[in-house]
Amino acid sequence: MTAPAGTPSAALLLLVAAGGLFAASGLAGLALPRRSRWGARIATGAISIGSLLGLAGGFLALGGDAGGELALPSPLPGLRAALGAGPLAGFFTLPVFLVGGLGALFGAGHGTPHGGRRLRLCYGLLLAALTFIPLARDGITFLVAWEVMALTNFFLIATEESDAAVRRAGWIYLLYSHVTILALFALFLLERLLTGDFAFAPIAADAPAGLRTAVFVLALVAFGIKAGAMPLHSWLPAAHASAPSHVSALMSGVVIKVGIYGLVTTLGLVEAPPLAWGVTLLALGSLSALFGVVFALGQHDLKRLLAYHSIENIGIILLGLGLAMVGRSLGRPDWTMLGIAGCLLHVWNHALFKSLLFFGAGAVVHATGSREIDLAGGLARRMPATAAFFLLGSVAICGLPPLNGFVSELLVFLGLVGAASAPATAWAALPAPVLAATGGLALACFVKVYGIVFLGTPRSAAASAAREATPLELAPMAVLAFACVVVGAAPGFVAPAIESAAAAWTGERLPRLAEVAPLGSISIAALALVAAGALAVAAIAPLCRRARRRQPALPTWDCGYAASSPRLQYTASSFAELITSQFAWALRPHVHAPRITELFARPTSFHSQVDDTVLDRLLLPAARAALRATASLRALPQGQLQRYILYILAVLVPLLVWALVGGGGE
Amino acid sequence: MSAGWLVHLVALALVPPLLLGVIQKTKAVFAGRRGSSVWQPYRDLLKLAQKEVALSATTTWLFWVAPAVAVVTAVAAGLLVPLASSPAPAAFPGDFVLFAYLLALGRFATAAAALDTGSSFEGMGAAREVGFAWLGEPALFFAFLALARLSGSLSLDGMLRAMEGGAWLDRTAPFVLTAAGLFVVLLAECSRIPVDDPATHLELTMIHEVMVLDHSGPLLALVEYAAAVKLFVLGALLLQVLAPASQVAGLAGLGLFLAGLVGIAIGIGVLESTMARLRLLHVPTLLIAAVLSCGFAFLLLSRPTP
Amino acid sequence: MTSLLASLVAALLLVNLVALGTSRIGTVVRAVALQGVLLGILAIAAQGDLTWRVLALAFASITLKGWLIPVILFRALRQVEIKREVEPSLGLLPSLLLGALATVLAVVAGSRLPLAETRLAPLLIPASLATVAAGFIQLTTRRKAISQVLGYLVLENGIFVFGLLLVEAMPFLVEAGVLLDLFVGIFVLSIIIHHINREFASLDTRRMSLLKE
Amino acid sequence: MTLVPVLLPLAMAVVVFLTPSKLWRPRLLAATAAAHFAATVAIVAGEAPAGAGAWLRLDAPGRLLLGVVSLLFLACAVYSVGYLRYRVERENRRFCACMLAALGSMSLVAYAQHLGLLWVGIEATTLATAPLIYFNRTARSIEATWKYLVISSVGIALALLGSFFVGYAALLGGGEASMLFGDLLASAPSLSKPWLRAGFTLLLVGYGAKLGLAPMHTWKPDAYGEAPGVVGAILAGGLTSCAFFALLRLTQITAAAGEGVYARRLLVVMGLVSMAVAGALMLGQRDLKRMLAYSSVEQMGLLAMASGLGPTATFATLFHLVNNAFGKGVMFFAVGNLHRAFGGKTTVEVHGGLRRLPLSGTLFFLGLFAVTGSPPFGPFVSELLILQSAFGAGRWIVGGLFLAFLLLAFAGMGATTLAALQGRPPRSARRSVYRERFTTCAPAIVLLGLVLLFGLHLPVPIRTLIEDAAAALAVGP
Repeated sequence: MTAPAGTPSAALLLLVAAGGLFAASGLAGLALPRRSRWGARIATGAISIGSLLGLAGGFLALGGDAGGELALPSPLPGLRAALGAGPLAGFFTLPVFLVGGLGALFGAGHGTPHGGRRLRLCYGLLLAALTFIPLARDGITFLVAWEVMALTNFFLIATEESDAAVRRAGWIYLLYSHVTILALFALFLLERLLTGDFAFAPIAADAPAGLRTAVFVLALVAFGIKAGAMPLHSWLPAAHASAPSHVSALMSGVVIKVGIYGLVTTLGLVEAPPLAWGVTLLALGSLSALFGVVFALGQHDLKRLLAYHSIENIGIILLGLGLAMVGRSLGRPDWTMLGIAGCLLHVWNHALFKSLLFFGAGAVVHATGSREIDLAGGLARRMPATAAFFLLGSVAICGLPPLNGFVSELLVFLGLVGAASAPATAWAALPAPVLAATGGLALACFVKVYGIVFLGTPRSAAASAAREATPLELAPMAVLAFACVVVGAAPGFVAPAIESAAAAWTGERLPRLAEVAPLGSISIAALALVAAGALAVAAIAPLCRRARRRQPALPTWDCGYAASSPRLQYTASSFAELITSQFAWALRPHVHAPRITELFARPTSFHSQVDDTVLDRLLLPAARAALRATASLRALPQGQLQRYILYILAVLVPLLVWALVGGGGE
Repeated sequence: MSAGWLVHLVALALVPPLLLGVIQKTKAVFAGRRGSSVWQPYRDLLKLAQKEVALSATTTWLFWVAPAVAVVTAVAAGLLVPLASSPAPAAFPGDFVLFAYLLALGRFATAAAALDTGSSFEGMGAAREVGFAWLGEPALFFAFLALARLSGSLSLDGMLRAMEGGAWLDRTAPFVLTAAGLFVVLLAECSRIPVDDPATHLELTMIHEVMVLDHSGPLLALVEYAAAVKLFVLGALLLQVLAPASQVAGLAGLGLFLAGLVGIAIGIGVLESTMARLRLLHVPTLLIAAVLSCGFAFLLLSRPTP
Repeated sequence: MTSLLASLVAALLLVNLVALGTSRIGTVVRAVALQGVLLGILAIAAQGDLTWRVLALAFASITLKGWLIPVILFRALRQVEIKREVEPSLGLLPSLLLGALATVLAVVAGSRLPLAETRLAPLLIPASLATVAAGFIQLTTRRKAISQVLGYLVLENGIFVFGLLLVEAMPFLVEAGVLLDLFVGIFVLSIIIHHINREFASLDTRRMSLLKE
Repeated sequence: MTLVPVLLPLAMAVVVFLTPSKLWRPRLLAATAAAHFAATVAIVAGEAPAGAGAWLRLDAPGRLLLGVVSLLFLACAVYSVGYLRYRVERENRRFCACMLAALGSMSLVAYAQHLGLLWVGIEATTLATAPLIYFNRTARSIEATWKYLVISSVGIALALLGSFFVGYAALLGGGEASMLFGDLLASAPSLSKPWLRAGFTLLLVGYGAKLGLAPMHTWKPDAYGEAPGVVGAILAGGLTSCAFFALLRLTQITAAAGEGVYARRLLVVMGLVSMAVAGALMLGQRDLKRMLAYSSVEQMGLLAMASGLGPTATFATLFHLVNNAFGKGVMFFAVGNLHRAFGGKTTVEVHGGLRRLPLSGTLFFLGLFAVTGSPPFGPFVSELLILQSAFGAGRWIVGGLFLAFLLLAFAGMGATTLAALQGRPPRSARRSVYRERFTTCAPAIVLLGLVLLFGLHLPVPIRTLIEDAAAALAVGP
C-alpha cells in the first residue's frame, strides 16, 4: 500500500517536520547571548515538540502509511536525492525521538557544563541527522546525513576538549568515522554499478558473486564500525565515556543503531544471500557479545563500562540478524522471523534500558563528581529513586525476566535452539551457549556495578554528600523504566510494529510473530512472577519494618574487627578479578601490584586497569610504526636543491628513453 | 487448579527440606554418627520463621526483598520442570530459557543483597558466586541443546517426557555425558562439596553460605528454603535425564520419582563424605569440564545420522 | 652553407665543454655569452631567406645573451667578490668527462631518431640535446648560486637551438615573449642572489638547507 | 575589449607600482580584481568568441579557467586589503604589483591557444609569484624563493623543450609545423609517435613541476610554508589550475594522436605516486602551511589520476579542480589568520584556535572536511564521480588505492588541524593584536559557501560551463 511516488505521505511530513525542528532547536541559542537561559529553554522546547511529532510520524509510518517521496535538490542531475518513510524508517526513528526528547529534558535538568550553546546546537543537529538517515531513499542524502551525524557526534564527544584524553577519544572517533564514510563511498558506488542507481534498489541474485561479496564486506566494515561490533569497536568506549551523560545515552542507545539500520537495509536488498554471510554475522555477534561483556567486567569507569555493554548488546543484535540471514539462505521463514524479530526488538530494548542506565550514570557522576565507581558506594540510601531505576535497568540489560531484555533474548534463543533440531543445521545452534555465557557474565558485571556504586557504605566524601537527582532528571528515567516494564510484561503490544518492519525488510513472506514465539506465555509468566514476588514481599514487609524501628542503628557484623572502614569493601577490580583472570589472555590487564621489599612495608597501592586490547596492542603500535616509516622517508630530501633536480632527472630520463624507444603499446 | 498444578505445588512445598535432611543423614552415617533426624531441616525452618529479624543500618530495602525473590524464582523454575508422570503446568516452547534465567534472577538478588551489607565477607561470597555461576549457564544450555536435538521439542516438558526408555540404550554416551554435566551444575548451583562446603564456618572458604551470613530469622528461613527448592528442581531435571521413567503413570510414578530423588540426595551425601572441597581456583576447570561434556554430548547427537 | 653550420655547431659543443671544465666563474660567464652570440649567428645561418623577422630575432638574442645578461651577472659577481667555484660536489674533470659522454650520447640518439629532413636536423638536434645535458650537469654539480644560474642559461640555450628547427611554427611575438621571460628570469635570479649573499654571507647553497622535514 | 582580462591587470600592475600611498595600493588591487571579475563574467557569459587572432582565443576550457582564476583572485585581493593592514611594517609596493602581474599572466594562460604562448604565460606566472613568496624577507623565505624559482624554471624549460618536440612531431608528420592547439588536434593522427610521446613526457614532467606532482613536489612545502597565506591561496588555487589545464590540453592532443593509453597510464601512475608521497609526508606534520602544501600535492595527484581515467572522468576532474581551488582558498585564508593571531604556524605555537579565533577556527575545521571530500561539500560529489568512473572501468586497484590515500591524507591533516584548533590558546596569543575583520573572514566564508553550494546543488550556469569545457577536452579513446 504505497502511495504514488509523488505525494509525500502524512508520516513522512511529520518525520521531516520533526527533523527540521531538531535542526533549528540549537540555532536560536546562537543568536541569544551566552548567559541567557532562554537559549536552553527554546532548544529543549523545540526538541520536545519535535519528538512528539516524530513519535506520531513514526507510529504512522510503522502502521503501513509508507510510500510517497519528498524530492530534495540533488547536486547533479544524474544523482537523485529524495526522502521517503517506510516501516523500517519508522521503526528505527522511534527510539531517536523517545531517547532524544528525554535526553534534552535530562540535559536541561542536569545543567549542562560550559560550551552549552555549541552542545545544544550539535545535539539538535545530531537528532535531525538521525531522523533523516533512515528516511534517505538514496545514497547522496544518506551520506550527507551520515556525515552531519559524524561531525556533530565529534563535537559532542569533544565538549570538554581541554582534557587531553577527551581530545584523543574525539580524534580516534573521527578517524574511524572517516573510514566509514570512505567505505560507504565504495558501497554506494558498487550498488549503483549493480542496480543502475544510487537509490536502494534490490541487488539481483545473479549479480557477479565477487561484487556481492564486496558489498557485504563494505557494509560490514562501514556499519560494523558505526555499530561498534568487535574488532571494529575501539573508538566506542572512550567516545561514550568522554561525552556528557545525556549525549552518551543518545549515542549508546540510538546512534549506534544507525549502523544496525544500515546493515539491515543493505542485507535486505540482496536477494538469496549466500549462507556464508549469515555464518559471519553469527560469528561476529558471538565475538562481540562475549568479549564486549568480558571487557566491561574489567572496567571501573562507569560510563566506559556501560559503553562496552553496548558492544555486547550489539553482539546480541548481530546474532539475531545472523540467524535471520541463515534462515533466508536455508529457506526457513520461521528462523528468519525469529531472527529479525529478536534483532529489531533488541534494538528497541537496548535503546530503552541503555539510555536509562546512562541517565542513572549521569545522575551518579553529577552527584559524586567522578566516573570512578570505586569512589562511589552507598548511594542507594542517598539517591533512592536513581538507585531503583538503575537497578531496573540492570535487571533489564542482563536479560532477566520479567523485563524487556529477556523477551528479545528469548526470541534469539528460540531461533538458535530451533536450528539444533535438524542435524544438518546443528552448527547454527552453537552461539546459544555463548549467549548464555554472556548472560551470566552480564549478571556478574551488573551485580558489580549496582553493588559497588549504590550499595554498601560510601567510599569517598563526595559519595556520602551525594544528593538525589532533580525531578527533571528523574522523569525521563521513570518514562524509560515504565517502557521497559511494559515491553517485558506485554510483548504483544510491540508485535505488530515488529511484523510490519520485518515484512518491509526483504519483502519475503514471513510467518506472524505469534506463530513462532510464545508471546502470550511470556506475558503470563512475567505477570505471575511479579504477582508472586509482590505477595512474598508483602508477607515479610511488616517483619522488617518492625526490625528497622526497634534497632535502627545496628551495624553490620564484621567479626568484631575494631577499625572497620568503607575501604574494606570489595572494589570493582577485586570483584571482577576472578573472571578477568580467566580472560587475562584477551584483556591483557595492566596490574600495578606492589612489591614489598623492605622489612617494614611502607604504604603501597594496587591498581589494575583494562585498556582496549585491539586499540592498544594492535592499532596504536601499527600507527607508531607507520609514523616511524614516514619519518625515514621524510629524511630523504634533506633540503638540497641539487638533489631535488637530480630527482626530476631520475624520473625524466628513463621515461624519455621508454617513450622514444619503447613506445606506448603501439 | 488442575491436578498438575496441585501436585507440583505440594511437592515443591514439602519435599525439598527432606532432601537436605537425607544428605545430612547420609553424611552422619558415613561419619559413624547417628546424626540429626531426616526431618530436622523442617524443624530448623519453623524455628527460624518465628525468630526476630535483625537488619543492619547500611542495608536498603533490597536486602530483605532478595530472599523473597530467591524463593519465588526457585518455585517458578520448579513449575517448569515435569515431575515424572505429572507434566509441567507452566510449560511453553522456549521455557528452558525462562528456567535458566529465573535461576539467574534469584542469583542476582542474592548477590546484590550480599553486597548491600557492605561487609567484605559478603562481597567475597558474591564475587565468587557470580564468578563461577556464569560457567554453569553454557553447560546448562548445551544440555538443553542435546535434549532438544533428541526430543525435537523446544519445551522442557517435551524434552524430558518425550523420550521413551529405549532411547537410553542406543545413545548411552550422550545421555551419560549430559547427566554428568548436569550433576556438576547441580553441585555448583546448590553449593555442595566439590565446589563449596555448606557446613564450614570459615568465611574465607565459603561461597554461598557467606553471601547469606547477615540474613536472620524468617529471611534466613526463606534463603534456606530457596536453596532446598533449587536442589529439588535441579535434582528432578537430572533424574529425568538419567531415568526417563514417565511410563509409570499416577501415584506409583510419583512414588518412584520421589525415591529416585532421595537416591540422588544419598548420592550427594556419599560424594560429600568421600571427597574434600576443590581449591578455589580449580573450580572453574571443573565447570569447564561440565561445559565440555554437555557440548560433546550435543556434538555426538548432531552427527548426521547415516 | 652547411660547412658554416657544422663549424658553428662544433663551436657550440666546444663552448659547452669549456663552461663545464673551468672553475673560474668569470670564464663561465664569458663562455655562456659567447654561446649566446653563436646562437644568434646560427639562427641566421640556419635560415635560407633572410627576412627582417629572422634578423631582428637574431639581433635581439645576441644583444640579450651576448651583452645584457653577462653585464648583470658580472655586476652580481662583483658584489659577491667570489671568483672561483670552490670544490663543486663533482670534480671539474669528472664533470667534463660527463659532458663529453653526454655529447656522444646525444649524437648517437640524434642519428637513431626519425628526422624530418637531412639538412638542419641531424646537426641541430644532437647539439641541442648535448647543450641541455651540459646545462643539467652544471646545475646539479655546482655549489655556487651563480653557477646554477649559468647552468640554467646553458639549458635555455640548448632549448633555443632546438627551437631554430621550428622557426615558422613560432610566431615572432612568441619568440620575443620567450626571450623576454628568459631575461626577466635572469634579472629576478640576480636580485635573489644579491639577497642570498646579504642574508647567508655566501653563495654556497649547502648552507641553504634550513627547510626540510 | 576581449583582451581586457589580460591587459588590465598588467597595466594596473605598473600603475600600482608607481602609486606612492601605501594605503591606496591594496584598495587599487581590490578594485582591479573586481573589474577583472566583472569583465570575466561578461566575457564568459557572453557568447561572442573572445580573443585576437588564432593565438589568443578563449575557448570553453579557457572560459572555465578564467572564471575560476578571476573569482579566486578577487577573494585573495579582498583578503589582502585586510592582511596588509596588519603588515604595515612591510613595503607592499612590490606585493600588490606582483599580485596583479600574476593575475595578468594567469589570464594570458587562459587565452593561450599556442604551445609557446602557453609556456610564456606560465613562465610569467612563476616570475610574478617569486617576489610574493619573498614577502616575509626571512632567511627561510629567501631559500624557499630560490628553490621555487630554480625548480620551476628548470621544469618549465623542460616543458618548452617538450613543446618543441610536439612541434617537431607535427613537422615530421608532413604539413606545415604549427603549435596551435587547433592545428595540432586536426593533424593529430599524422603526428610522429616517438617525438609526440617524448614531448608529452617532457611536458608532463615540466608542467608537473608547476603542479607539484611527486617527485617534482619538493619546492612546494618550502614555498607554501614560507609565503603569506594569501600567496599560498593563489599558488595552490590559481597557478596549479593553469598548469593543469595545459596538461589536459596536451593529454587531449596525445589521445587524439592515438597515444591515449600511454598518456593515461603515465598520468595514473604519477597521480597515485604523488598521493602516496603526499599522504606519507603529511603524517606527523606539525607545520600548518606545509601540511596544506602536501594536501595540495595530494589533490594534484588526485586530479592527475582522475584525468588518467579516460574521457568519462573529465567532467568530474574539472569539477574537482574548481572545488579544490576554492577549498584551498578557504584553508589558506584561515591559516593566514591563525598565523597572524598566534605569531607562529606550527602546532607548538598554535593550539586552542577555536577559542582564540572562533570564526576562522570553524572555517578551518569545515575547510578540512571540505578538502578531504566529506559530504555535503563539493569535493565529495566530484570524488564520488571520479571513483565511479574508476569502478565503472573496472579498475578496482586504482579505486582501492584512491580511497586508501584519501584516508591517509585525512589522518595526516586531521591530526594537525585538531592539534591546532582544540585545547586552550597560549597566553601570548590572547594578547596578540590580531582581531578578526570583515576583509579577512568574508572571502573565506564566501568561498566555503560556494563549495557547500556545489555540494548541495551545482548551479546550472556553472554546470554548463564545466560540461562545455569537459566536452571540449574529452576526445579519443
